[in-house]
Amino acid sequence: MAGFDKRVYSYEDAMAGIESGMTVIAGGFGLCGIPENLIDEIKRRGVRDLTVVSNNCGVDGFGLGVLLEDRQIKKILASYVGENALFERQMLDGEIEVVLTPQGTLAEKMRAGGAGIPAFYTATGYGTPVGEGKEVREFNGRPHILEEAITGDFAIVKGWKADRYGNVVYRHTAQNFNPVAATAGRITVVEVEEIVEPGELDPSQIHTPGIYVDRIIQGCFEKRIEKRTVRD
Amino acid sequence: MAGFDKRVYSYEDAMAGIESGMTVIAGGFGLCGIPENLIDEIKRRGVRDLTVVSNNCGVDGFGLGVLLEDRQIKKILASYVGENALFERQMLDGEIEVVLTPQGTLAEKMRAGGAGIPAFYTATGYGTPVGEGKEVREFNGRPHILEEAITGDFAIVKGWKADRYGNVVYRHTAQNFNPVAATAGRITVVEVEEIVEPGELDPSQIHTPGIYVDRIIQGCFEKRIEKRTVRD
Amino acid sequence: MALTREQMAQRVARELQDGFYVNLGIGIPTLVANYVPEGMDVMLQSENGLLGMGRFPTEEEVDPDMINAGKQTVTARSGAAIFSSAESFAMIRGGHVDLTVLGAFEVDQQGNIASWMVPGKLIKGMGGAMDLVAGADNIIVTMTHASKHGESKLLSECTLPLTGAGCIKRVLTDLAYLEIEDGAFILKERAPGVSVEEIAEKTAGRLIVPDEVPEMTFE
Amino acid sequence: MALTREQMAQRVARELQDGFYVNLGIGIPTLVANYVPEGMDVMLQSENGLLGMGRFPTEEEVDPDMINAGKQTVTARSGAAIFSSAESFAMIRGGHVDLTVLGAFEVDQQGNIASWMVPGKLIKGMGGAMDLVAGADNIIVTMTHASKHGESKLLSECTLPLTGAGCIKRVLTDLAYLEIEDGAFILKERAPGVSVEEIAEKTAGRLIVPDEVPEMTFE
Repeated sequence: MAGFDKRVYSYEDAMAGIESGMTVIAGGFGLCGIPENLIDEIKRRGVRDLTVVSNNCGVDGFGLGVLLEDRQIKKILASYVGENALFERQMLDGEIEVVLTPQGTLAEKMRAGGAGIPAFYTATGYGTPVGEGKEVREFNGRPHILEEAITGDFAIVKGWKADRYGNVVYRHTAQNFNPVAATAGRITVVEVEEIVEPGELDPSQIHTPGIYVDRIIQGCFEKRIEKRTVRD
Repeated sequence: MAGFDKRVYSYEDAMAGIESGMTVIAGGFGLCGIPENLIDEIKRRGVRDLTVVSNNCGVDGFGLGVLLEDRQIKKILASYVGENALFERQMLDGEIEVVLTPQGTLAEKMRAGGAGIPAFYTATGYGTPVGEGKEVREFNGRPHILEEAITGDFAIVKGWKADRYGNVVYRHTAQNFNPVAATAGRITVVEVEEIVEPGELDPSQIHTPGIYVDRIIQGCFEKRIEKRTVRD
Repeated sequence: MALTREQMAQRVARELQDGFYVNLGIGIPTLVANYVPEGMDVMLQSENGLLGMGRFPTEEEVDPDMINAGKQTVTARSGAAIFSSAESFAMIRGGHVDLTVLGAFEVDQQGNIASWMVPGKLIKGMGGAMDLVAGADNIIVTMTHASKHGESKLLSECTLPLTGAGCIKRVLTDLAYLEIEDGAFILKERAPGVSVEEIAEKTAGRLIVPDEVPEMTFE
Repeated sequence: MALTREQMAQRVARELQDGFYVNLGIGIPTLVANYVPEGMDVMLQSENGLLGMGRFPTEEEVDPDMINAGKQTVTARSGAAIFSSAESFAMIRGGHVDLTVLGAFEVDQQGNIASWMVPGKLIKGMGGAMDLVAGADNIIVTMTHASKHGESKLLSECTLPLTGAGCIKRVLTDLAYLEIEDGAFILKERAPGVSVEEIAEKTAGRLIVPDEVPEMTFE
């Protein structure tokens, strides 16, 4: 069964093949469900001129924010950035190109990329700067804009549990962009908290079927909280 | 919590509001995971001129096949029909209009209908009779055709377990078209084998979130097998 | 007197109906959850993938894997569902959310809304706002009627880049509740003690004032 | 001699690689599963929503909720995943399946395939075939080289309505294994005891015959 054993045992192996200039799709929302260690490995490797596709860009010193320190990101597609002083400076200085993309459109572009749908129409963004230069067409009496799919050279994903076949489940809202990101990578790498034996995951309850996954690695996670909010 | 208690206690209530001329989207693949009793209720009501959207059309005397007996279906969108003598006769006699639709395109049209995507491009069907009359556009050097979303006045769905909020899980491959059908009905009715208490279903493991569901009914199912195949 | 933030939330809460799925934006919209009428149940959708958002957690319950769209730690209520961002926005874009409440910088008489970008200022992004306004039939915008400098936010035409075009039908400000119809704001209710004249003066867009403009009441 | 159905399946199975996700159509393609080489593992995808299709069930295991795309009762192997039709075709359309094997009525030298419709005959539908041929990079068509009446099925141009355009690169018939390149069939292998002349005679499309055309061997 070597053919379906997707486990790797070092982060170096997990990100083998990543090169400067590549497009990396990352799961996560804010700091929740982000592939912390895969990001750190990208930093360690020092690859540059990356195009990053991710809902957010981490914070100073954590998450995708660490890739800003050595200016590894050339361009980012995101819906919300700038929780992050370094990011703001690089954006204002024109060192990083930012393509702001509505959150739902971003998710759908990843889903479309994975699903072999090259483009779709959506009402989201019509009449706004997002719609500028895009084809407009009316459906059901309402204008829509054409949005194209996204795929990446790599997708980096944070799961909860996986089996060696690459079947993955996510925990709570750490799911977010991870399942769609996982479908859209030419090489999809998933880091998880626990690798379980095949058969332990209920086949009907798998969020990401193994067919989308190329490499699985078990890691340890800090899981930093961005806005700790409690009730009395 | 009356507002989210979607249970109904008779099939008459479950299909209340269905009228002749409406579009009905049905889950199921072959005879697997079909909303048997909801179909029977449509038969009982005698509504006519229905447009049915379903991967298949049942068999003689079971599943959607029963709606053929009194000529209740005017038009059907399906990927594979005619396991069914009555269907063949009505098709050949021109009594029923059949729009053959590739299986994946059919699923994606339902998903798009539920997801507010009015249309999408796909390579499926390009250069075939399915592509005739449809817009062709090249993406990534390959021609694609434009396909439009489907929504229905009703979606009829067969689940395994649900809570009263309408959160549904499916069992094994009885899932098939059901989750996408569930998203695409103006009124979505789900019949299940068991209604459980809220909280019994793991929130991260719900196939159809309750927001898509209007009515839930617990029923008994024959679950007829179309091709019983066993090994020795 | 102008409504307080709490009163604004209270007024919006009157638009809730039992069984509504509701998406509440950051700020005043979030407060609406505190004023759900007794005996009524609504389900909160958070666009990062949570239907059935519960209260904030206790210290013991805090879980970094359970946050809302504002990135705050939250809990899930019984009967909640959690799903991917693609599924979450399928719900939103597909019009399955019954009511969306969000803030704005400007709204105009065509129902356009500007809420995400002030040119020259740092742009952080639209997040899910463009999807929400494009997907919902039923949106209530909450904002102050005028800026701190007294400039109206209810305009004949938005001056800032739009979040969505022609999608807003209802606006609650600190001075009034208005509906947008046929290219005009229709003054439906006024804040207690606020005169129609004051509202008219602070509304730059076309304003239609019916014969009766009831005053809001709060307990 | 022409290959038997079993030999055709055996020959196709040589195209399998360890770790391949494979979709097998009805008929001869289904038989391929019986010839997976020792020590190699492949995962069968069934387009009704099952990745990791197992053996047929015993009488006791038969479950009406567990079928394959041919509507046969099946089992799921350990490590299987089950999902919706939309997800299943996302996999297929998105090119995630490594190998697709399916039957056909005709294939032509442009890589067009006709497999679902004979005008004048009853049309039952294309099922998932159009999605499969449009989605896979790697398709092997299995069919007899000629019809019962001796008419070639490898044509310069398909006569029947297409299932997909320009998507077939490999064909295994009962007489030969061929690849399609630049508008021609390239004869790669011939069935044991079948001459190049016979294949040429039964191939209506443009055929390129290399100097060496090895004979297939079977144990």
